[in-house]
Amino acid sequence: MYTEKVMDHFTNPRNVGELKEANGVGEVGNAKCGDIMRIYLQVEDNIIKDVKFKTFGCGAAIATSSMVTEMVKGKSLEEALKISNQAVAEALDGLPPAKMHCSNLAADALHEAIKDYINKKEGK
Amino acid sequence: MKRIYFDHSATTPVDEEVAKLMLEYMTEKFGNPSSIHSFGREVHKAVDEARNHVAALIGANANEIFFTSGGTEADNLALKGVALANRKKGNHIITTAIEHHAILHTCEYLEKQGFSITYLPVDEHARVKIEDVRNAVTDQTILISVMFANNEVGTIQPITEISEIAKEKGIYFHTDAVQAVGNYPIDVKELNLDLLTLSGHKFHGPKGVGALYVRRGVRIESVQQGGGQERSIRPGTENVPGIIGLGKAAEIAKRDMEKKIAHITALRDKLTTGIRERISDIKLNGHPTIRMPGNVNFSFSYVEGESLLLNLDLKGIAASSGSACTSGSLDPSHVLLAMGLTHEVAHGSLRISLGRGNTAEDIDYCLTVLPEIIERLRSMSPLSST
Amino acid sequence: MKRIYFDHSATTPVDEEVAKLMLEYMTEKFGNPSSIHSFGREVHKAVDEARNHVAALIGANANEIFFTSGGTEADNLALKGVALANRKKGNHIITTAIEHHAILHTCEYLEKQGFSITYLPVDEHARVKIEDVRNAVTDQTILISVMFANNEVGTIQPITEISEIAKEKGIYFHTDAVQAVGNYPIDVKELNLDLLTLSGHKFHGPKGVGALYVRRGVRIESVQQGGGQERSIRPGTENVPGIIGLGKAAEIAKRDMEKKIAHITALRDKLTTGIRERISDIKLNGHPTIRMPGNVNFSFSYVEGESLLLNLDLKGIAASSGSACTSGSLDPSHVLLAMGLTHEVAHGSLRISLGRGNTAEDIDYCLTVLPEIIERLRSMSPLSST
Ligand SMILES: Cc1ncc(COP(=O)(O)O)c(C=O)c1O
Ligand SMILES: Cc1ncc(COP(=O)(O)O)c(C=O)c1O
Ligand code: FES
Ligand code: FES
Repeated sequence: MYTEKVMDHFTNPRNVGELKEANGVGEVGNAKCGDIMRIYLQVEDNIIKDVKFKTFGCGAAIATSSMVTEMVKGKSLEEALKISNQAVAEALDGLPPAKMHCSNLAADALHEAIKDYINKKEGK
Repeated sequence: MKRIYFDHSATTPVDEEVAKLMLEYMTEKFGNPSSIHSFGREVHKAVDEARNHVAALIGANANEIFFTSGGTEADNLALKGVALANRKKGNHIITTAIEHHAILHTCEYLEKQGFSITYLPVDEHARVKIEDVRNAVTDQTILISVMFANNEVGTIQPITEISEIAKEKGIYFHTDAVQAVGNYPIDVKELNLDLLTLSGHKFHGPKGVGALYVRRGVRIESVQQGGGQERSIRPGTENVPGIIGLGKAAEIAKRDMEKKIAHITALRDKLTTGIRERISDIKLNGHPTIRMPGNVNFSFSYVEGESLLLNLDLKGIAASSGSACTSGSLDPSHVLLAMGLTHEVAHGSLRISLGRGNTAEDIDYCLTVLPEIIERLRSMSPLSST
Repeated sequence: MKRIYFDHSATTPVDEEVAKLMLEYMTEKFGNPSSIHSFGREVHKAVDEARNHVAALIGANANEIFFTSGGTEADNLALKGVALANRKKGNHIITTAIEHHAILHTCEYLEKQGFSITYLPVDEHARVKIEDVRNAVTDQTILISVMFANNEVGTIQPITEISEIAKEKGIYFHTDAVQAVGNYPIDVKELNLDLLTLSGHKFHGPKGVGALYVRRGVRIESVQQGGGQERSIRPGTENVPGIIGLGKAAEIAKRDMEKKIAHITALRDKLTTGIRERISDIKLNGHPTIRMPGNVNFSFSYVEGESLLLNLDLKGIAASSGSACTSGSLDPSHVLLAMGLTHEVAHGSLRISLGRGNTAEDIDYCLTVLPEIIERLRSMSPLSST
């Protein structure tokens, strides 16, 4: 059902938890359909210095969350914004078709977190 | 790694003795029961004996048993067969919101054919209310179909009381007893049932074979057309090894019923108590006492069912969940929702269904592994405060 | 007493290798393919592999194969499923007078639902005439269903030509190939077929499992309602051991096809010649050359089929007949009557259907026993002058 990479990220999820010093937080999904992903960013000089996530959801939801945190760490915001849900799924060697729309939201959560960071910064 | 099977409501392993007998009816006694030569006659006789065993398990007469390709087909035959044969009497059918899809989707089909269906609600424990049944009856009602025991939460319905209403009003009563037959004592004559569905693979018989009990005198039409098999009610070359296997499984189930229920109930209570002691923020789904011996169903707050199942699977434990993500649909189990659970709680449900092969060690192992997994998943969950 | 099985068109013994594999999927690998845990996943994979084997046997893609409970169900699904899904396009279906009851009785059902059916006649050899097919087509025609090979007389139909007409007119074409698949080379792409029925127990697979091939793009509705199995076209827990067995039988059939046909054809010709040499006043039923390798069908004047079968059975030989008395109906075989045989001649028919396990010795034995029996029965018959 799931690829080896998905199972690897599912069993040993990277960067789980919260970031006390987060200056950008994004959340997508709702419990009605099953997935909630929250991404915490710590951005310094336009670079994502640290990232953590918390996810309520299926194997795919957890694996995509974990994968996206690995993909963005150390990247500039511009680079991070280019990461799509599709790219996350590809980095995991694919997801079952049924999961593509419903659980593959990690990049959306990341983008929400970046938006939150920018809004806060501009608000200041 | 040791593998523990805790998903007996989904399917069960075929009994060794059953499988051995089936093998014999595949390679040696392979005749077609419709043939008049000796190869056919010996098989015909064996099919009759299997019919006797299935009838005996539920207190029916052999000529009231019609073999089908499983529970789904038997449910289809019961509903469509009765609906079409009794259309002149009325077009109303009463069922419940928590039936298996074999019933619910057949009802939807019948709605398109002009039948009107009442889907009774259930209470928080998944029980139908007798008053609701009584109030739903109209002068158009020709059939009531209420499952014996629910496949997800194990709740057993007030079958005797519903049957009384049906008899009083002169309405046929069908029960989908797929989860119960072979795992719980049932006597169709005592319960005064008109039709009952059973399926082999839920009680150590083979997959792909089931039966519909049809009380003598019930008006029913065939749904499938073909040769004259099963007295033309269910045509098609008989699944002989399947039928022989079903018969043997029925014989064994009847013989071991009491012992099996005692064994499984003890394990269930040990597991239920153990989970309650070790894990907080949980909810037992289904009726606290009026439930199937082997069914344990809990919701764990802040946890999603599929990831719970996958984690258990990695530890060698096979269970199931009412989570949407395991069902391939967007919504979680219609049963849990009908019981009034919120989506979140329904998503976090775990069904452990025990079988005769499970042991106290299996339970102990589960009680070690499960709390750790729940804790880890909760620590990852944005819903949990920990 | 030695028993010789000459009734392979009725059913065949399950291959030992097939049966052994099925056993494994009953007792060890017993999971439900819908389950997401390891017990379910290993079975899901095996079902997929079986689907590949069945597809390969007939040149289809795996996603064009839908498993059913047998040939009868697949025939029902093909006809009703296409009829209901294409009702808006038209209400006319063309079939033949010599189809199996799984087709004929389904057509009668559809007639009650408002469809109009043309039953094409056949010639003295049980072949449909191409012009008849062409002339039967109307602008209401949505489906042509013509069997590949007849189960009683073995005649093979002009499938390629009928398929061409269907394509030309934009009509779906289904063939009931229950007798042929696994026993005769068939390629659905070469023949340009839209739907094809096959059944496991006719080629050393298990009873109670079959498949419908549905070309990608064909509009079809499910006939049975339930869960999402077989992409909702055929819901119900999969008959896993049956499907695994069907897959293995398909693999073996493909591998051994040429060898098997050569062996069986040689035996058939020996038997046919032998009977002609030894017994007079006989008639070969079916086409002299365009017929199934294993089918031998003779009518013996002045002799009734059932007594012939019983006499053969007493000598250890299992065969079948188109006699009314063996069918449980008052009329003899509708196939023989459609071919223009008189009732008397039809009553005296004997079908010997050979299989891969038969030997030249079996034929020799039959050629010793059969003439004696015919002679004895004729000496008892008031119809005979001897
Ligand atoms: C309550 C209930 N009804 C019907 C069915 C369908 O039976 P089968 O799996 O034999 O098609 C099942 C099991 O899947 C069930 O649990
Ligand atoms: C030509 C033909 N069609 C359909 C069937 C029915 O298939 P099954 O026996 O698998 O129901 C048979 C065999 O009985 C047959 O010979
Ligand atoms: S949580 Fe439902 S599909 Fe992922
Ligand atoms: S000859 Fe006796 S039943 Fe036909």
